Amino acid sequence: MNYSTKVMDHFANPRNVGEIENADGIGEVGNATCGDIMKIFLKVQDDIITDIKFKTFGCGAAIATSSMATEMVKGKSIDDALTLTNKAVVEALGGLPPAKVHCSVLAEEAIKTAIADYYRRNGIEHDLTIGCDGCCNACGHADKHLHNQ
Amino acid sequence: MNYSTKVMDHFANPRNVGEIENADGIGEVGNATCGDIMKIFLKVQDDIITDIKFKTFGCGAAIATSSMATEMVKGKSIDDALTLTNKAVVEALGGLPPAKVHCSVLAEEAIKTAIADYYRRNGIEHDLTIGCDGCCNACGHADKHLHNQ
Amino acid sequence: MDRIVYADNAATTSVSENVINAMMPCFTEYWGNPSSLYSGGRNAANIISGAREGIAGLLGCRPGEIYFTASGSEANNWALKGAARANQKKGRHIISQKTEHPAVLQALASLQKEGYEVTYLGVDRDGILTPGEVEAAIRPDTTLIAIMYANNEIGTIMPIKEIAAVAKAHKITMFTDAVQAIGSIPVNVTDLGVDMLSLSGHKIRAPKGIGLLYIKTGTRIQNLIDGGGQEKGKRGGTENTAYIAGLARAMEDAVEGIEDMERVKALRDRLAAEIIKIPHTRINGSMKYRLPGNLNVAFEGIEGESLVLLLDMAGISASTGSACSSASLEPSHVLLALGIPAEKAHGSLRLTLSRVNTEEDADYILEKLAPAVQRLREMSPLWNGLQ
Amino acid sequence: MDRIVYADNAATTSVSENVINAMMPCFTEYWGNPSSLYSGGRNAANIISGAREGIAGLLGCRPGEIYFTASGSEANNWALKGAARANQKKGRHIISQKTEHPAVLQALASLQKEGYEVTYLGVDRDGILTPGEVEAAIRPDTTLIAIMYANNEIGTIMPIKEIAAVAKAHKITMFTDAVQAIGSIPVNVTDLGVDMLSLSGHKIRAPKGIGLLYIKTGTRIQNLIDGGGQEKGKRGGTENTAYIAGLARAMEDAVEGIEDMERVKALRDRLAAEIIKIPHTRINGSMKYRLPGNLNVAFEGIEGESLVLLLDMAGISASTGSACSSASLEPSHVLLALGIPAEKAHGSLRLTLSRVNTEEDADYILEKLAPAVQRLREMSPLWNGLQ
Ligand SMILES: Cc1ncc(COP(=O)(O)O)c(C=O)c1O
Ligand SMILES: Cc1ncc(COP(=O)(O)O)c(C=O)c1O
Repeated sequence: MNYSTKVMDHFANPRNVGEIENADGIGEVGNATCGDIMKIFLKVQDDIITDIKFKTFGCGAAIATSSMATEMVKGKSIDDALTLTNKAVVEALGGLPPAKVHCSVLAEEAIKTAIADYYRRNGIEHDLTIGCDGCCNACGHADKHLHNQ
Repeated sequence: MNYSTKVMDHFANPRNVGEIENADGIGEVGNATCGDIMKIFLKVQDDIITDIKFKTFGCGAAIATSSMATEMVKGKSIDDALTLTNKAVVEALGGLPPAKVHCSVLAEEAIKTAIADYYRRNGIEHDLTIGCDGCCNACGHADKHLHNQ
Repeated sequence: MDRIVYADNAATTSVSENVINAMMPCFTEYWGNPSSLYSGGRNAANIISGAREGIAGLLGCRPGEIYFTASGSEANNWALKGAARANQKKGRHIISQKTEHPAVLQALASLQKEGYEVTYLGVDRDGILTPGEVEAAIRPDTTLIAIMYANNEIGTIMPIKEIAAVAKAHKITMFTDAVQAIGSIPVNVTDLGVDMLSLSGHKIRAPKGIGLLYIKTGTRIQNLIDGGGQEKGKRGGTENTAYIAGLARAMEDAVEGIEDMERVKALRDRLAAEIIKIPHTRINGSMKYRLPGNLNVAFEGIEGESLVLLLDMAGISASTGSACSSASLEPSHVLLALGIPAEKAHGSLRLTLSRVNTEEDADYILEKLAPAVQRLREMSPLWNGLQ
Repeated sequence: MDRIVYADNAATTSVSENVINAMMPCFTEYWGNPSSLYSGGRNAANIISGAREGIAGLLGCRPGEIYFTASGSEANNWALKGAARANQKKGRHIISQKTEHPAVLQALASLQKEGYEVTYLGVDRDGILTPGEVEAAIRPDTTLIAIMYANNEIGTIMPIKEIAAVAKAHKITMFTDAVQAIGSIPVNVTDLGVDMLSLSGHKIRAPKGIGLLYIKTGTRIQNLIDGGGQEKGKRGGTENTAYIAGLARAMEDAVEGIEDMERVKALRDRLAAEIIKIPHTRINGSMKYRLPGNLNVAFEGIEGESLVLLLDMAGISASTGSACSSASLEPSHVLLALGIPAEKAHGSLRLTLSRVNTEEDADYILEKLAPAVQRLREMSPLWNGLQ
């Protein structure tokens, strides 16, 4: 199994690691039994993600996708962030081994789940299907994710 | 498959190759289909094998056993020659690969058949079961030969 | 990287100079087909028969009972499928256990699809199985017992001699996968009393792609690979003269080097004693019945693959679970069989030392390991909850 | 001995320097387990994937359709047993032919014992089979057709492309053993239209102990060797990095060297023209549909093994029938299938030339062969009758 140089860079020097105190939105997906948990913390101002941090338990790809995904939405509007696909994360990382593509799915779902939490806290209507337990098909998005690959 | 130095010597420089004109006894065993034929020519004087020659169609072991067996009975009495076993030929050759032991059987049988022919020509009673078509069990001696191995 | 430390000897080993020297003439000079009649063929055949005799001497059996294969996996598949199918009229029940190598478990799964029944015995928290448990699983239609000698992930050693005695008493064919045992603990087939035993070269400094199956005379077994009469008609394929010569040399060196395993064990014990001081860390599997070079530890709150990658960046080669299944997403089946929960199994690291490793290697591992664990824990959403 | 002439390239070939150079770094440096996560493992994995891509390019398929095995025999057994068993619900009839290699014939014999039915088609006096004969043998329960591309004893080339078209029209899996074809004639799996194709390294200057099976995507096949996920879970066993690298290099050189086979063919034709002048001598098998390096001649009145031994004493390596069966007492099954009587089959000699052979080699063979034949004929009780 081979990770790209980009993946190894984001694994070795992960961006945005940590927690945000008084975060405006928090999303956690995956589960320890399956070996991956991602937790995303958002700071939002005027619909812009001004800060984002993550904590991840998982393999190299899980850490690298967390790092890359947070980089990709940092400073973006919420609407822009919601257009982030796992495919875009995979591409930005220069590819992922087939067995590891699910990590990119987790990253996408983690950000959406954090945004949903932000919506919920602010009483904003939304139709996001949130949460992903790391097991494919559990969230009902599998088709879409597979399509994106 | 490995032939001993002795086998290779008797193959490379076979003793007693040829035919004897006006032989006193001739024995031929084996068959071309099975890949080995041995033909033995005897000259007998006062019950002593004064000369012996062979012609053999067959593998290296067939030629070497013919050579060794003829050497072993040359100058011997007929009675002595009849005690020659395939085992003794194998031993004299420093062993034979298992798949080639049947060649030593052919050599023993070829000499016996030639002696039987000598007996027949001279009207001497004998109880030799002669002939061997090279196929084990055909001559009924298989048990004895196997026992000798 | 200050240092390169290879601590994954259960996955594979470097090829030794002795082995390379034993193989080279087979490439450059003795490359004839061992079945050929002429001298070039006979020379190759002689190398193989010499190797077979040497190995038989080391394992305590006759040369004719050694069959060369192209891997431990092939030997395992042959032993299991060959013996099961050869005995199918007698019965179709097999006894094995949960922590076997995938080459055994997957071969058994194939046999199950063919209609064989397999009882997979569990192991205790230490990874050990008792002969009594094997005996209790025996049925009138049991024809084969397959229990590994030493485990590849946690290094635990099974009481094979006693299990083989049970098998013998019930006239059941006994097979053991000794791929991890050879070179670390004595392997004598007569002493063990097994009917079949598999080995692989690349765990003892021969190359990957050579193994063997010991088959006791009289054991009923079908061929896995039919062919042109090689290995007494029991395993087709032109013989790999070079690797056979290499395996013989590797086995000689491995058996001779067993005494040095005391030193390796001391090194491993020192590592264990220090690593266990890292909080929320546990050793997986028995420390008593264990190969001298094996250490398997679970660090709570982190995932093994990222730890392996961090260690690799520091020059240390180690593994999470077994190499074969490292690419999979499943937690180790061995650790789960010990009753370790999946989330802890995910955080396991296997360090396997060999005679090549030194005190300085151990120092270096100790220097790099704790900070790596710490770094990953600081990234982990689980760590706060554990402290 | 005035000269050493190796003229048994169908039995095996010398390992080339290019191949040794490709393998050496895998022993000394890239010996990591290709499944390991750390860099040492990844380097080995990269060597293997590079080799797979190179080979796929040469054979005209996708890299994912190449599966490395430890021999041509393993590839043959896998293809036959794997495809037969995977399709057994559809039917249990297989079509093959009488001059296949023992690894095919014996594997088929094993399948027959399991309850499969095999039709062994005959060949004509030249050793050839027509697509029409194959089509005529097809039954509703036929699931597999196995016809070799080129014969190992007489070098005859079968019309595989046409036979594969027949198989395709009937939706039957088509397998061809191309072990002897590669490097002598073009082998392109897409062009041939086969579903499976086997190769072996040691016929093209890689070592003995490496082969491959091409499996077209979508082909139903069971595993022969189950294991830890290597080769996409289809063939267990830690990968033989060195030999895989060697095979890739050997294939590259072999395919590149095919143009030089014209020269080899001219050499062979010169030998044939001269040898045929020896009285009571015949060429076995078609001279038209034949590998460029193969010559197989029957000398009446003598037995092949003794001729091979005499030639060996003169420094010439040749074979009687195929090497694998040389130790057996049976006349060649291939020659018998051509309708050659057993006693003539016994007197057959196979000379197989490669690009390594020179005009001087041919001269030397011609110098030594006739006297050797003459010498054995003078010893033969059959010779008088023939003259
Ligand atoms: C036509 C053919 N098929 C299969 C094989 C078997 O290949 P291997 O020796 O690699 O098992 C050979 C040669 O031995 C062969 O000539
Ligand atoms: C216990 C055990 N059995 C079998 C094998 C398989 O051996 P190989 O890699 O030679 O197929 C291994 C190692 O991979 C092993 O550790």
